[in-house]
Amino acid sequence: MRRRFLYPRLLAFFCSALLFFPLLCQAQAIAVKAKKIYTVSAGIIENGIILIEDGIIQDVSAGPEVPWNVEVIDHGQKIIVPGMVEAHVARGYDVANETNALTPFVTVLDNIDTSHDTFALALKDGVTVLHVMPGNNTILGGKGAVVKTVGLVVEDMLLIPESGMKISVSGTPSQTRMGVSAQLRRYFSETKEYIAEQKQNAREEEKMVSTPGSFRSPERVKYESVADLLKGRYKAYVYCQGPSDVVRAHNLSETFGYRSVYLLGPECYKAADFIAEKKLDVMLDPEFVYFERDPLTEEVNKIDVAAVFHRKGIEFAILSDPDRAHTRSLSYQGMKAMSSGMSLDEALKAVTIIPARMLGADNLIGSLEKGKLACFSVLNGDPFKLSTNVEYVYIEGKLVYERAKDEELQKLLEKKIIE
Amino acid sequence: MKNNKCLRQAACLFICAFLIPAFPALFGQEDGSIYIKAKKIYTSDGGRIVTAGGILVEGGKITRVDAKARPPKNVKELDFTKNIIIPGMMDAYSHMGFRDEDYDVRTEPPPPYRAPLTGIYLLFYGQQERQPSSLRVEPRFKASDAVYSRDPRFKDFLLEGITTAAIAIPTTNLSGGVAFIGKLGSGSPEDFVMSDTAGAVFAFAGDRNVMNRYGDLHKMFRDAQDYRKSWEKYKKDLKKYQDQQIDKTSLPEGKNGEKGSETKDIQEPEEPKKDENHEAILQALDIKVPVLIRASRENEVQAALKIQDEFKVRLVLVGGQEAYKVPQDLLSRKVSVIAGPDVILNKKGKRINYIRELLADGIQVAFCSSSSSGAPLLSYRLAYAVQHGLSRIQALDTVTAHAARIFGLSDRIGSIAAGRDADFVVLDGEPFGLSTRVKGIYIGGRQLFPEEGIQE
Amino acid sequence: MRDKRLILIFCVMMCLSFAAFLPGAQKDRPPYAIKAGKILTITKGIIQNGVVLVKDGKIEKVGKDITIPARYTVIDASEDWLLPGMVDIHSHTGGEGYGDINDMVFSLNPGLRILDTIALNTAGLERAVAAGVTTINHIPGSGSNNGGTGVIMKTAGDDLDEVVLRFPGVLKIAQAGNPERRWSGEIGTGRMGMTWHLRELMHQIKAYHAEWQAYESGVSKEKPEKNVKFEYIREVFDGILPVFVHVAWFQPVQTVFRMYHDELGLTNAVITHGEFGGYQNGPAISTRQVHYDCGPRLYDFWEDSFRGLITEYAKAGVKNISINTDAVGSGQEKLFLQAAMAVRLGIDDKTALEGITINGARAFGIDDRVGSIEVGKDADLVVWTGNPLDVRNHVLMTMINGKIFYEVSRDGQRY
Amino acid sequence: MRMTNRNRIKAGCFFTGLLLLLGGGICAFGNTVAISGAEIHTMDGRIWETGTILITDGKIVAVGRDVSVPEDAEIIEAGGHILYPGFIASSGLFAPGASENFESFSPDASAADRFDFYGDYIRFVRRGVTSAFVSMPADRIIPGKGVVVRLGSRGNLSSLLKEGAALNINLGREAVLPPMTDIFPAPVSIENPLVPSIKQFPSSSLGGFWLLAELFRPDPFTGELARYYQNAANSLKESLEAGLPLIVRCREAAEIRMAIRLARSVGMPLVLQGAEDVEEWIEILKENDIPVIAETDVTPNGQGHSRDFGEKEDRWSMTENIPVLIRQGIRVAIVPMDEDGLPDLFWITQYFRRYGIDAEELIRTITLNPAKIFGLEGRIGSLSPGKDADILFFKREAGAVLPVLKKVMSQGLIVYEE
Repeated sequence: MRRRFLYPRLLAFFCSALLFFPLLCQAQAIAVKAKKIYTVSAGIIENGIILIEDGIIQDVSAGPEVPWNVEVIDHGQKIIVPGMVEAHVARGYDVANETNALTPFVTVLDNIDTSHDTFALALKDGVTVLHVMPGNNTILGGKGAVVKTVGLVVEDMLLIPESGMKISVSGTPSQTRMGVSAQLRRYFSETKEYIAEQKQNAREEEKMVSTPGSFRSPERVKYESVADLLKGRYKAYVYCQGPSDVVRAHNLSETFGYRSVYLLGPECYKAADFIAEKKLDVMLDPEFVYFERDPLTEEVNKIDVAAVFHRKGIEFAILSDPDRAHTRSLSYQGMKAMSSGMSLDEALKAVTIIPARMLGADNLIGSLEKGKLACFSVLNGDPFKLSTNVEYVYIEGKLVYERAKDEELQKLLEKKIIE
Repeated sequence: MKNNKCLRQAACLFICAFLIPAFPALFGQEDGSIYIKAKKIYTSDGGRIVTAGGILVEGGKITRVDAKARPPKNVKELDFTKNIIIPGMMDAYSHMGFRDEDYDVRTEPPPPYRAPLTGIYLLFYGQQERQPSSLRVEPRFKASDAVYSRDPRFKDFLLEGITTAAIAIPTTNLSGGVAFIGKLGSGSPEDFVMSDTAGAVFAFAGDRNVMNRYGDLHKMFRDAQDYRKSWEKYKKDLKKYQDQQIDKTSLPEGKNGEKGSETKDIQEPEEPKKDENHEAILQALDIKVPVLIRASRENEVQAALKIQDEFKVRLVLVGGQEAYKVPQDLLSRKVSVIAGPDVILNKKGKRINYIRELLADGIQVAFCSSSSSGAPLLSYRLAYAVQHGLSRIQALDTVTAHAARIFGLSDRIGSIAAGRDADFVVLDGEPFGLSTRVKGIYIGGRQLFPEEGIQE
Repeated sequence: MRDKRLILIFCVMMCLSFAAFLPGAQKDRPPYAIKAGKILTITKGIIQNGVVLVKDGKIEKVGKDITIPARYTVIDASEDWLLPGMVDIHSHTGGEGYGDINDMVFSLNPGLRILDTIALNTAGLERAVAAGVTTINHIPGSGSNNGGTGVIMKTAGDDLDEVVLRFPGVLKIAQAGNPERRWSGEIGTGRMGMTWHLRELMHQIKAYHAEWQAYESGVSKEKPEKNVKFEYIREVFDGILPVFVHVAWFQPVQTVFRMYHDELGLTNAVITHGEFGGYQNGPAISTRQVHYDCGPRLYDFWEDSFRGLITEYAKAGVKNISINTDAVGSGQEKLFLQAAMAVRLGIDDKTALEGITINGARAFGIDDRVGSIEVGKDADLVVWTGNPLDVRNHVLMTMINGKIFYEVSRDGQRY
Repeated sequence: MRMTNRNRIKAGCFFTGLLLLLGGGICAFGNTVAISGAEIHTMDGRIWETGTILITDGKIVAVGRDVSVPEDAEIIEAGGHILYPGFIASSGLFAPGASENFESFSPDASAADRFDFYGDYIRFVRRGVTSAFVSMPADRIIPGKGVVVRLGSRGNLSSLLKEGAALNINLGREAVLPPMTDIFPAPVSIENPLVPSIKQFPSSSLGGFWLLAELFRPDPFTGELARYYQNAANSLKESLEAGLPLIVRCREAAEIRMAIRLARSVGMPLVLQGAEDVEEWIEILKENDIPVIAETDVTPNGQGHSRDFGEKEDRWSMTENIPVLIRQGIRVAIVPMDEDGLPDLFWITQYFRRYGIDAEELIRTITLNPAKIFGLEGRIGSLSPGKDADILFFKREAGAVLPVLKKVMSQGLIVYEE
């Protein structure tokens, strides 16, 4: 079981150890040059240059004058696209969920295994930012984190420490939907009481002499993270298996006043109208194809979910397939999206700026423009083509992946030759 | 509960009433001849319908069915000119008189226990799930030995106009023992059992794995055949041996005594063990009784047909929901079907009246409740079939003529014709009408229910 | 309820008082003068043909040409080597064995004290003495996230308060691996829950400690309520009491120093085991004040290569690595074999010898008492026939607190 | 504080209903339809041999022999047809795997949270069942509130007719012996900072009834369980204030007594479900006008072999009670014991004609009676002005025993046609 991850772990470690540290003490300003630059925000720039200082993009344009002391990296005929962003990943750790159904207080920071192959694979694919979240099997799963795909210690990877609360409104193995909803309602209203109490206590403490280090009563501690959710510190990421769950979840968030992003199961295409009407933030299930059996004439209809949403004009983020992450990477999903009718531009948006917006990080990542982090990948062809490879990946202006030096890849290729 | 109790009391009283020998005398049973005039008579005798006709009953048998009522002299007349008469109905596969649980061997494993709680779980549930009732029904078992002939529920069935039933042991086993024909309403157990070997019952349905059930059944039959062979051999040897004994005694003693010593004497063959199971199955193999195999899905039906091909038994399918898919195979083998309790199959959105399908293909179809208490629904369910395209006469045949023919009793019951038992039911409306009620029931010419018998 | 509490508090006071008595030297012990062919002081280099004077259970003098005063019993080991008693900072040998070290009903047991289960003169300890191990850190098992508190003790002594070197010795934590075995519907089956659980505990202890500090320093007037469970482990946050964490795998090891060092600001966390790829954290550990204690598993079959753990950690720049046996009941005597094994896996003799003597002592801040041959330290001295890392050699004499507890000539060879 | 929360929750729930109604959007707005020449059985007593029904915006405007039809109206010629109101299934789960609830006492759980409004219920609709009471499972003492929905089919969304139509209570054996817990209840402490997520007290009718009584007291009990059961008690209070009917599923006389006592003590309208032993209580039912949701096991279409095993001894008792109850003038809503029988609702009711009960009266048990039980007589259950136009078009056919369903109209739209 664990052996599978050993090699990538080692690799991730070496990648980071060899590349990351030396680069720390290197000239901070660089300029990257390429034939084509897809700046999702401002169209395509031919023969453009990206000026980077301390990992922040200073300028992206056709011909800016480069200061004499800035080292220019020329990628010649290659093509630059912004680093892809995956808005929900339930991988990169050992155990996805606690056995207890209500654990909102736990955080995935305690779980992220920086040497997990998830990150190495994502990097190879040109994904620079992942949103790591607890799994779908608990009602209140815990807090997630937005991380870059390179780093030794979690803090090195960290972009947003407490990025959201994982909620699952669909029935878990031991719970039916009504139980789930009822428990959520209870938990939320209890939390509201808790918030009220806190306010009360605060007022009282002002009056009396404050004692350093207030002792936290164990049965109340658990409410704090949900309290943060209700105060709007972060969004809820709600897993909805069926269409009715979407309505239910939306209704719940309306009732208790928190913002949410919806992680849709394939059947949710039925609720497309509702989603369009309410303008919900949604992420599609990695499986774009849904087979439906007619209750009457047991015929099986095949539905292209992505196409349905696209036709309704709904913006959505694309996710990679958790089970087959090796084969169904994010770029592959992009190809699938294009095959179900999206244009290259839209597909690119669906893996860069749209998820960035959902994560509330569109001021940092998601496109190549002034002031954002210099996270991008250099391709040898247009994105979302089977023939295209990721040659280099830059994160915050530092070269963190190089295809030529990818040992694992080399091995695989050698094997191919032998066969 | 209470409801049921009073029901039972009523029933017991009622059955006891028959046992009073004086009771029949009230109806002039001495010469035992009545003449019944009726508005309409469904003699399910080739679908013949007699309107404004009459039936002559002598000594519990029907002697005459005439199109125009001409009652003979000095015979008690019964006037049902407002009513309709049908033959007594037959439930072709029923468990009435049994309590199912006792004979049902549960094969499914106990539900999964949660590790930490096994103890508590057992405390509450564990016991009954843990040991299923251990009784395995064997081919030699006879339903007639186990049936509770005074089950109060018989009254319900009789009320529905059901006068006869093929009764089998309710079980999910492969072998269901030997079914028997019960005649309801006849008080004493002796004449309750009409024939105690109606057919050997087996079940393919109710088990996912048809293959191993087929295999087991096949083996049973094979063993039975071997058993028969061994007995034949034994008989032959015994014959030889006895002859030799006779020779020995007949030979003259003395002069040429060495002659006797030439013929080496045969040992007495030792007799093979009697095995009732094999005996029971041999009954079926010798086509003395039909083989009833419960088969619903198509593959089960096919398996049953294979058995029939190999052992040339008289096969009757019970259930047979999907038999309509292979009508020719049934026809060519003269296999008949006891359908039910399903009436309509939902397949791919269409509603298939498979009884009609089968009848249309010329296959003999009887209808059954296949439960210990579902019999009262018989006519109701047939009404549902009529709603979906079965004709009334066809529907009636399934519970009268066809049923009787399948069990080879057509000379006694199943239709209103000369020579048959005088079992018939008087209705106040068309049969299988939902508001139709039973006005009277006659068994062997004896009136069981006058009208007020129903209201109670 | 109330009186039970009082009793507990009383116990607490008692054991605190042990700590108070301990430095009290053993006045009645006869003074010794040990002539040794070779003295490995570990910290102060090697002395050929030197002499060590022992008085009142302490080391009085160490040197080359020392005039031995009168009425000093002379022990002549001029053919042999003299080493300090060995220190094992991860051991369960102090008690009767398995039965006593785990309570697995709850996942957090800050109240449990291994002190109550110490048993002296057991076969295990006798063998330990016979193999030159004089100081061990006897701790609860890792069946639950927090097994209780350990005790640092000598392997032999006349009575308990002489044996106990420090109580509470360490706060025992177990993260990943063993505690995940507990079936439970409560949190803690995953690593998120486990860590949250422990973090909560630590925060509560911290808060409790802060309250009392405030009270004692007179910042706040009203007296906080005593909590027996927290009372004698609050000094974790004074930096006295080490947090001793059983942990393995890459991610949990990382979690440990992130939580205790980075978040809670503790400089006295000890990572023990740290196997199965934990060494990948080497670079990060080397930049933090976290002690690494290696063993009983000294190697990893990592991917396709076989590598020594100490070598890997050392390569990444981790200093002051100690070696343990993690012995339960018996097996304590094998400490020097562990060291030999470490050498075989690619470290030099000096590092190995430090690993089983002074490094552990430093990690616990008891290097003023044990771990090397220096003036003023406890007289825990062991006479070897030769280099202990050579398995052909054995112990001739073991002295603890200036008293001889094992002598081949007297007791015959025990190990 | 809590008050406002509760209101918010309520608001939320109502919002769902509203929203799903809109989302459904199945009623034909703006147009007028006239069904003429049909034999109309308005279940409130009138029968028109040849009448006309006028429908606007999916609601019935006028019914009668001489109804003036506006010329712009679209006319449906229904000569020879018999019109009934849409049938109402007065109990059913309508969801696979929804057979267990999460706690013994969860009155704040709602069937609306389980029902799939996007599902296709053509199986029921095409047999005349246009609306249904989605009930709560029978394996807990207070499983929660049921809702009444109009079943959608073929792209029409199902829509909520009434949120929180009734509060289900089960007094049967399976309810007081609920499925096993995941976790042992343990008190809150440092070692165990979380309240265990599932509590399974009680495990006997003794404890069950006691706790039931406690919870229904105006001020719920205090004690160490108080905090845990607070939620239960609160939303129970709500139900009391709203005066929801209590649908109590019970079998034996003792349980029925318990049910009646309970309803008396809190003054909530009572509805009995199951209730095999009801005949002892008929008098009380009559004088208190307590309706009964009668579960019968009569099915026109048998359930195959395996189903017939392990029957109860008094299999027939309830089936035989139904005619008795109807004759006694008690409001009865007939529903099959087995949910698979729901599509055959019409046939199941007609079975009881053999007891000499009027067909009209029987159809009332699946139209007007349930509507009254769930307080929806203003919207569904009969063909009278102001009600939703859920209309079934039957036709008599030669040879057929009963009229055949040809068309189904839901809120003025034909949703199924043969």
